[in-house]
Amino acid sequence: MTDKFLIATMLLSPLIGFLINGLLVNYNNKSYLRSGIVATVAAAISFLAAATLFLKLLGVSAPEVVKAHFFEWINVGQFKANAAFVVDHISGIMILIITGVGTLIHLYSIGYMSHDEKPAKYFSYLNLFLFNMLILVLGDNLLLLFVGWEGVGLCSYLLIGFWFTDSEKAKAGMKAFVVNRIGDAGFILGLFLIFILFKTVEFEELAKLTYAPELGWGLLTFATMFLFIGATGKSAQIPLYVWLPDAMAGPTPVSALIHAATMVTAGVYMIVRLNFMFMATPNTMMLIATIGALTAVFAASIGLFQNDIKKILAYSTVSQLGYMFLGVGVGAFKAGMFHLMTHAFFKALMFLGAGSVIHGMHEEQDVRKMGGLSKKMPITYLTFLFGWLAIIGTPLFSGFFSKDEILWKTFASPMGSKFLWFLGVLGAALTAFYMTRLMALTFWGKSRVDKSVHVHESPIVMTLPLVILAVLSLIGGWVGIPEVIGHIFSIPNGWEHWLSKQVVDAAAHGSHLEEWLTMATSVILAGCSAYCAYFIYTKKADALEKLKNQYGKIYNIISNKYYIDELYQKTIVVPLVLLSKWFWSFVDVKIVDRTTYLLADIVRGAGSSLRLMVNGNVQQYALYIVAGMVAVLVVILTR
Amino acid sequence: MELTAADILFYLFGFVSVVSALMVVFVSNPIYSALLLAVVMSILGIFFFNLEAHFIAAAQVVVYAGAVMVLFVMVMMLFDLKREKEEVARFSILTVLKIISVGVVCGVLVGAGAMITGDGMGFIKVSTTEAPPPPSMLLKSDINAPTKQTTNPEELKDEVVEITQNPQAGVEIFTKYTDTQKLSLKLFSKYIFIFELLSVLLLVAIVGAVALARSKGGTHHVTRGS
Amino acid sequence: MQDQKGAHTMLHVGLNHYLVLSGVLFSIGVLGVLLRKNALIILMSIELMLNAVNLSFVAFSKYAQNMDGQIMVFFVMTIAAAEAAVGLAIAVAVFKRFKEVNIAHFENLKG
Amino acid sequence: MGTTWLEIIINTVKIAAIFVIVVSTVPLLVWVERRGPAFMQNRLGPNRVGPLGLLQLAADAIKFIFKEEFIPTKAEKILYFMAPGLTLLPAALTFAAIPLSTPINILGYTFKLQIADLNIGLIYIFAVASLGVYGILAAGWSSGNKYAMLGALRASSQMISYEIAMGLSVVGVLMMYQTFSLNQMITEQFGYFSFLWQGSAVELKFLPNWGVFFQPLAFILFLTATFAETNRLPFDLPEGEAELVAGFHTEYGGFKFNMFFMGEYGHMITSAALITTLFFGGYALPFISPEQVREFWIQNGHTLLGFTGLSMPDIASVLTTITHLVVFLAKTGFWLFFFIWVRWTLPRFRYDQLMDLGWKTLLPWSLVNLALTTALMYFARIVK
Repeated sequence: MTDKFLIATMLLSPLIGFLINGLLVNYNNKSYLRSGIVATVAAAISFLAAATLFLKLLGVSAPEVVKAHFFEWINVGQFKANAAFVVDHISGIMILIITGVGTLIHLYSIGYMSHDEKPAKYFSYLNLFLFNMLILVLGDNLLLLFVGWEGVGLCSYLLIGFWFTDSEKAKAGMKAFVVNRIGDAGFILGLFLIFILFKTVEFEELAKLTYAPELGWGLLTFATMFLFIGATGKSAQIPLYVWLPDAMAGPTPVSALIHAATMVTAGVYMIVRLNFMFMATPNTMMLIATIGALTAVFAASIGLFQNDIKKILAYSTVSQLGYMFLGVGVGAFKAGMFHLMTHAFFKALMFLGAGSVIHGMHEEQDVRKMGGLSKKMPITYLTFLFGWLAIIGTPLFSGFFSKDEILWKTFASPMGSKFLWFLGVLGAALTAFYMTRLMALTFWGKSRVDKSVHVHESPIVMTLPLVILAVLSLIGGWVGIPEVIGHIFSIPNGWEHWLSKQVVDAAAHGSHLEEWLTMATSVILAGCSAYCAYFIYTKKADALEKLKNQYGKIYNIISNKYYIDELYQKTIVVPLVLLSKWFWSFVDVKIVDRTTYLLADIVRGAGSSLRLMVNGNVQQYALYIVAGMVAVLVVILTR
Repeated sequence: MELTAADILFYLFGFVSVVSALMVVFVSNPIYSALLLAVVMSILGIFFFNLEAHFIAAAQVVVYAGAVMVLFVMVMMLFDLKREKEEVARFSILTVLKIISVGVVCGVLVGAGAMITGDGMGFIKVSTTEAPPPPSMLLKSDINAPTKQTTNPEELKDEVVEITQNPQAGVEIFTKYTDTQKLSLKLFSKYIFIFELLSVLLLVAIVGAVALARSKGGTHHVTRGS
Repeated sequence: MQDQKGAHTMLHVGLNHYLVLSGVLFSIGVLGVLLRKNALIILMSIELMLNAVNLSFVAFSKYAQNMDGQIMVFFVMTIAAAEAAVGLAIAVAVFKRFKEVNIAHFENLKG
Repeated sequence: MGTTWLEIIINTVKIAAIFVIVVSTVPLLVWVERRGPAFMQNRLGPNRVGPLGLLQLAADAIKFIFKEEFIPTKAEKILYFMAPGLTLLPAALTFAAIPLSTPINILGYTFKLQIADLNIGLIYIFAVASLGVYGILAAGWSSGNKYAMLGALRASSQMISYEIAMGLSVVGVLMMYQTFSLNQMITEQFGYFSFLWQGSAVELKFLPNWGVFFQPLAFILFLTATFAETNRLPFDLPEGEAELVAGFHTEYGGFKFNMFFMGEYGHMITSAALITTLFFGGYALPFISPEQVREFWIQNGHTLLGFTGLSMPDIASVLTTITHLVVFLAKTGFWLFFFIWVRWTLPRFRYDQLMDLGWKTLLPWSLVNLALTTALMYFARIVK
C-alpha cells in the first residue's frame, strides 16, 4: 500500500469516527457500547497504520522520511504552506504514542463512560482530538503544526467542559481555553518572526538552513522565545500552568490522554522538532532550562499537600513536564523526548488507575476518604504500583532511565549547571515523597472508606489497558539505556541512535564516574524520601498533625497553591476589566459617540440652511442663475 | 479716417437704444415699456443694417418689432394693465444684491467686449478694423452697382461645396455675394438639418400656444392670493 | 485700441463698440428680469437679452467675415418667437385663472 | 446721405420733393374718392366748391386744421397723441424704396429718383409696413373707448394674418427676379415677353415682359392681400361705420383724424406703386426699354429743351426720366383708381369670412403658386 494511503488512513480514520459519532449517532441515546466501539475501532485502525509506517522506517535501507503531499493549501507571494504530512524518526515515535495510548484510553473509556448520558458526544470529541493531535505531529510545516495545536486546544476545551451543566466544570474549560489562547498568541508571533527571517515555514527547508549562534537578544532569540511562550501555554509551564489542575474537571480518561500523554507534550515535540533553531539561541535555552527546573520543583511542592487524587497527578504532570523542558533546555533533546515517551506510559497508567479507583469508589476523589484499597482492587493496585515505581525512578523502570538521563545531561551538558541539577534532584525527591504519600493514602494503611461505599474492582475493559500500560512503563525505559550502563551488558542505546540523524544534542562531557555518582545520589535521595513518606503516612498519622500545626502558615500557603490563582485574578483580570469599563464609559461615550452626533448635526444644520434658498421667489432663482453665469464668465475670461 | 455718417448714427442710435432699454425696465405702464422695446428692436434692426446683415435686419424688424412685440402689446391691452403701484420690488437687501450682481455682469461683459483683441481671446479670428470694402452702405445712395449674381445651379452648387470643405474660401465668398445670398448659401448647405428642425420647433410652439390659450386657465381652483 | 489710423480712432466704430453696446443691453435685460414683478415685463426683458445677444452675433459675423453669426441670429429669432408665443399663452392662462400678473403671488412651488 | 456735403443737400432736397408729391396726391385721391363713386352711382358728388369740386380738397384740409382738439377723459395722454404719428410714419417710410424713374445724369452727377436704393428694397418695405400695426393698436387702446379697442384688435389681427399672405405671394415673384432690389426688378421687366426654356430662348412679341404674365396667380393674391393690408373697403372692418362707429379712430377729430386719413392713403399709394413695380414693369414703357427711349430723345430732344443750353446727353437723360416718371404715375394712378373703384363695388366681409379668406384661401394658394414657380424654374434650367 502506498505511503500516501497509509498516512491518509491513519489521519482520516479518527476523523471518520468523529463524523460517525458526531453526526450519525443520535446524540442522547444511551448506547455507549455502539459509539464506544466505533471510536475505539477508528483509533485502532489509525494505530495499525501508524505501526506499519513506523516499521517502514525501521529497516536499514528504509527511507529517512515518509512524505505525503495532499494539496497546496496556501500559496500567497513568498508564503507557501502545503497540506503535506511527514513521518520521520521524531514524529514516528509520537504517532505511536498518540495512537497507541489513544487506543488504550478509548478502550478504557468504554467502561468508564458506561453510566454517562451522552457517550456519543464524548467519543466523537475524543476521536476529533486524535485527528488534531496527528495533524499537529505530522504537519510538515509550522502552520499545519499550529492548526493541530489549535485543534487540540479546542478539543481539550470541549472535553474539559464535557459536563458543562456544572458551572464549575464549564468555567474550568473556559479557563483552559483562554490560557491556551494566550500561549497561542505567543506561538503565532514566533511563527511570523520565523517567516520574516527565513521566508519559509517548512521544517525540511528550515532544517537545511545554517544558523549562526546568536549570543545576544537578536530576532532569532525572540522568535524562539515566543515559540517557547506558546509551549508554556500548551504544556503548562510556570506562568501559564494554572489551567492544568483545573482541567481535572473533565472525565479521567480525558485527563489521561490529553493532560498526561499527548497534548501537553506538544510543546516539547515542537522544540525538539526545531532543535537546530533553539540550539542557535543559548539565551532562550537557558530560559527554558530554568523555567523547566523551577516548574518541576514548584509543582512538586504544591503536589505534597493536595488531597484530590487527580489534582496530585495533575501537579505531578506539570512537574514531569518541567523535567522534560529542563532536559530540552540544556540541549538534551533526545533525553527530553525519551522522558516524554516514558512519562506518557506511566502517567497515563496512573491516571487510568486513579480513574478506576474513582470508578470503584463511586466518584469519590478525596484521598483522605480512601485507604487500604490494595486488597479490594488488586489489579488496579498492582498496575498503579508499577506506575509508582516508574515515576519515582526506581532502577530498571522506565522513569529511572529517562529522568536520570535528563539529570545527567543537566549536570554534564555545557548549557546545564550544577544548580539546575540540584533543583532536578530536589524535584525528584519531592516527587518520590508525594507519590509515595499518594500510594500510602489510597492503597496501604487502614481503610478510611465509609461503610455506605461498596468498593469493587473495575471491569476487564478498564483493567486490560492498565495491565498493558504497566508492562509498557516497565519495558519503556529499556529502549534508551544510557551508554554508561548499556556497555556493561553490551545493550546499545537504541534511542540515541534512532534520533541522532534529526536531533543534534549539545555534547555532554563528563566521566563515567561522575555519571555513576549522580545516578546514585538521585536514587538514594528518592529512596529515602519515599521511605519517609511511607513511614509518616502509614504509621505516624498523628505525627503529621503535630507537624502541621507547627508549620501551619507554610502548610496553608502551599495547600492553597501559593494563592497563584488569586494573584492572577488581582493583577491581571480585575485591572483588565476596569480598563475596558473605562474605555467604554470615557472613550466610547465621550469621544466616538460625540463625534458621530456632531457630524449628523452639521449635516442637518447645513440642510436646513440650504432649504431657505428655495422659497418660491422666482426672481431669487434668477439671481442664482445670474451669479452662476458671472462665475463662468470670469473663469473663462481670466483663463 | 474721420467720423463717417455711420459712426454718428451708431452713437446716436446706441444712446437712444440704451435709454429706451432702461425705460423698458423702469417705466410703470407696461404698454409703454412694450412700445419702447419695439423701438429698441427697430434700432437693433438698423444696427444690423449697418453691419451689412440686410436680410437679418429686415427679418428683425418684421419678426421682432412687427410680430412678437405686437403680440405683447395685444396681450397687455387685453389685460388692460394700467399703471402699476410698485413695479420694482421694494428696497431690501435682496434688491441691493440683485443690483450688485447685475453691475458685475455688466462690468464683465462690457470689459470683455472692450478688451477683445485681434486674436479674439483665442476663440475666433476677428479683425477689429474695418472689414474689406463693404458692397453697400445705408445712405451712400449713388454707388451700389448691382453685383453680378450667378443664377445657374451648377455654379452655385460648387460654391456650396467649396464653403463646407474649405472655410478659408468662405472669406472670398463673403465679399462676392450679396448678404442674403451668402446667408442662404450657408443656411441651406451646412445648416439644412437645423433649419428643418426649427420648423418642427415652431410647429410645436404653435400647438403649445393654442392648447394653452384655449385651456380654461389653471388646473386646480386656487383662490387668488391664497 | 491699437488702431494705427490717427488719434480719434477710438470713436471709429469697431467690433468693441458693438460688443459693449450688446453687453449693456444684456445687463439691462438681466436687471429687468431680476427687479420687475410683472410676469410680462420679465418676458420682455428676456426678449431684450436675446436681442442683445443677436447684436453681438451679427457684429462678430461681420468682423470675422463668417456667415455663421447671422445664421445663428436666424435660429435665435425663431426660438425667441416660439418662446414669446408660448410664454404669452401661459401668461394669458395664468391671468385668466388668477386675475393677477405679479409673480409675487405665484410661490406655491415652495421648498 | 453720402459723404460729401453737396450730396447730403441734394439728397435732402430729393427726399423733401418726393414727400411733397406723396402728400399732395392724398387730397387728390380724396377728391377722386368722392367724385368717382358718385359718378359710378349716377350722382354728382361735391361740385359746389370750385370747378368740379376741386377746391373741396382745400376746404376739407382747412376744416380738419381748425376743428376743436378734444381729448377723452380716460385716454392715455401720451399714446393718444403718438398714435396718428405711428400710423403715418410707416406709410411715408415705405415709399422711400420705390424707384420713380430712371436716374438723371446732369453735369456729371447722377441722381436717382428714389429716396434709397436698397438691395433689399422689398423686404425693407414689408418690415416697415409691419410696424403700421402699432399705430392702430395705440390709437384703439389709448382712446379708452371699448369700441375703439375692439376695432384696433380686429385691425391688427387682420393686418398680421394678411401680412403673411402678402409675404408668401411675393416669394414667387422674388424667385423669378432673383433679387430684392426694386430697381433690379424693373430692369428685368424691359422689352418683350421672353424667357429661357431649357436653353432655347422663347419670345412673344405681343406681350410686354411684365411680371404679371409670369406670375398671374401671385398678382391676384398680392392684390387682395394689399387691400386687406390697407384696410380698404372689402376688408375695412376696423372702421366698419355700421357697427363700430369709426373703428380705432372714433375718438380722434381734427388734424389727428386727418393724419390717420393721410396714413391710410399713403399706405394705399405705396401699395399701388408696389403693384406697378412688381407686376407691371414699374416706370418702364411696355415694349420699349429706357435705352431706346433715350435714343429717341437724343434725336429729337433738342426741339423741346434746346433753350436750356445743356449738352445733348443731359437733355436726353432729363427727358427720358420725365417720360418714365409720367409712365410710372399713369400706372400707379390707374391702380389707385382701381382701389377706389373696388371700394364701391364689393360688400364688406364678415369677420370670420375675412379670417377664413386670409388663412384658408390666400395662404394655401400662395404656397401652391410657390411650388408651381419652383417646378417651372427648375425645368426651365435643365439644359437639353
